[in-house]
Amino acid sequence: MKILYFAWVRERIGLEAEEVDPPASVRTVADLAAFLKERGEGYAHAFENPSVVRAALDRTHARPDTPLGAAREVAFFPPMTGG
Amino acid sequence: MKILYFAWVRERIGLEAEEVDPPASVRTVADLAAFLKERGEGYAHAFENPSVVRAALDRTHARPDTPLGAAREVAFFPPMTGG
Amino acid sequence: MFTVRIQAGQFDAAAEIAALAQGRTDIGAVVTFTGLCRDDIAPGGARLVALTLEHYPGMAEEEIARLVEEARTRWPLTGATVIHRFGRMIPGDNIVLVVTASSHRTAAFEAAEFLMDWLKTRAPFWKLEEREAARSWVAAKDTDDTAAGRWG
Amino acid sequence: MFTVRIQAGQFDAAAEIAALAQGRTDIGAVVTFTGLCRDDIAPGGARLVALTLEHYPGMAEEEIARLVEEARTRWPLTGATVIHRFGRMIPGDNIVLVVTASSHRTAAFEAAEFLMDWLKTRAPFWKLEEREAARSWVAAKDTDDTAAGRWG
Repeated sequence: MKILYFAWVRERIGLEAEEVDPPASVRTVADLAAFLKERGEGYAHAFENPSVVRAALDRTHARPDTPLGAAREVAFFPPMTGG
Repeated sequence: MKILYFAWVRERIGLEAEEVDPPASVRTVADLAAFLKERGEGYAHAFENPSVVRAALDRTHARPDTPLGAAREVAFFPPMTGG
Repeated sequence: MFTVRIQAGQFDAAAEIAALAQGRTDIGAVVTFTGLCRDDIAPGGARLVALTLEHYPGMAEEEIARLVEEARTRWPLTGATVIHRFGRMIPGDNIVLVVTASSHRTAAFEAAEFLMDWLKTRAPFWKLEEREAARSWVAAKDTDDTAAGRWG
Repeated sequence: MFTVRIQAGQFDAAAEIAALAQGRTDIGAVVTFTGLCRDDIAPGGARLVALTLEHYPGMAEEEIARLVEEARTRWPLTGATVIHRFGRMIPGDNIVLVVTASSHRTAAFEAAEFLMDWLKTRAPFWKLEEREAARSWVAAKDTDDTAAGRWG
């Protein structure tokens, strides 16, 4: 599974993208965020307040309880500030 | 007092503008419209339904009961269709 | 900058946006509304050939300037431009342009809508339609009065 | 014509209006919204030097295209163009353009506001501010969520 990070999530983790193979127990977006949070200091900082981190599955907005299903690309990012 | 006519009010009366000296009994916009209506066939046609004829006094919108006061320029016209 | 112009000639929306924004860095949002002569077809099937816009010279400028002043009391605008053409227009021609600039988008949108709603009902302009087989004065629309009325 | 572009370069609002209207006579109203980089000053007094817009390539186009499709189901649009820039902007630079065209003005205004409200909250863009004495990510605004929420 390809994971992308944007804006300050990217800066805190120090990566734009990585390949991750989470265990079968990781079923939802929130599960994946909790799994990633344990990977190190930068991740812990990025996900310290999971409620302000948004996610997209295969380029479509997702909610914390959205099942990962067969998603090939998952992105984590702060609330958007475009426009 | 200078009277101006626009759009189909102008077409029915056959004049763009004229000088009129109404009697002292003509005090309001509605009085003036009623006075003009008696001036001939075109006027009668223009003012046949006074509720659809709008007026301005010295280039400011007026209502039928607005006193003419010292107005020097009075205009009569249909509801506006600009924009 | 606040500008009202009544003119026979075409206008250029881009030039008007540029004139409002030039040399300024405090504008966050610019909204433009362009009203065009539309090739509509009457219920009887008569196609529009042209619109001729008659106006009340002097009052047209003054009334629109009053509407712009009213908009300025309601929204924090950094600028506004209103241009209304008169004369004969064919389908596809520009008729009216409203440009509003503000530091925030909601003010710019609301002020542009306010100006258009009131222009329709208060600016002394009248459209004469020429159709393939008829010519008649455009009746004012109840929906325009309703749209203007919502500004209270 | 319905167009979505994500680009680094400047855009030209007039050219986009012309592209939507060219050769057509069924358009009565064109609304544009231009969002600019504004020279604001933080509460601490630090002046904005630049904004850098980061985006999610691919998703940005797809998400905005979904918003345009949603707008088309709600309003009878004859065309719409959305352009969003990415990269580094200085005060006075254009950032986003929305153009909507319809036969009627209310549809054009409402669709442009709808697109801007949802762009702010759903399009995957993030602004990094550089200020005279600091740099920090712009926090999303509650007012943007509220504005988007009114479309239900």
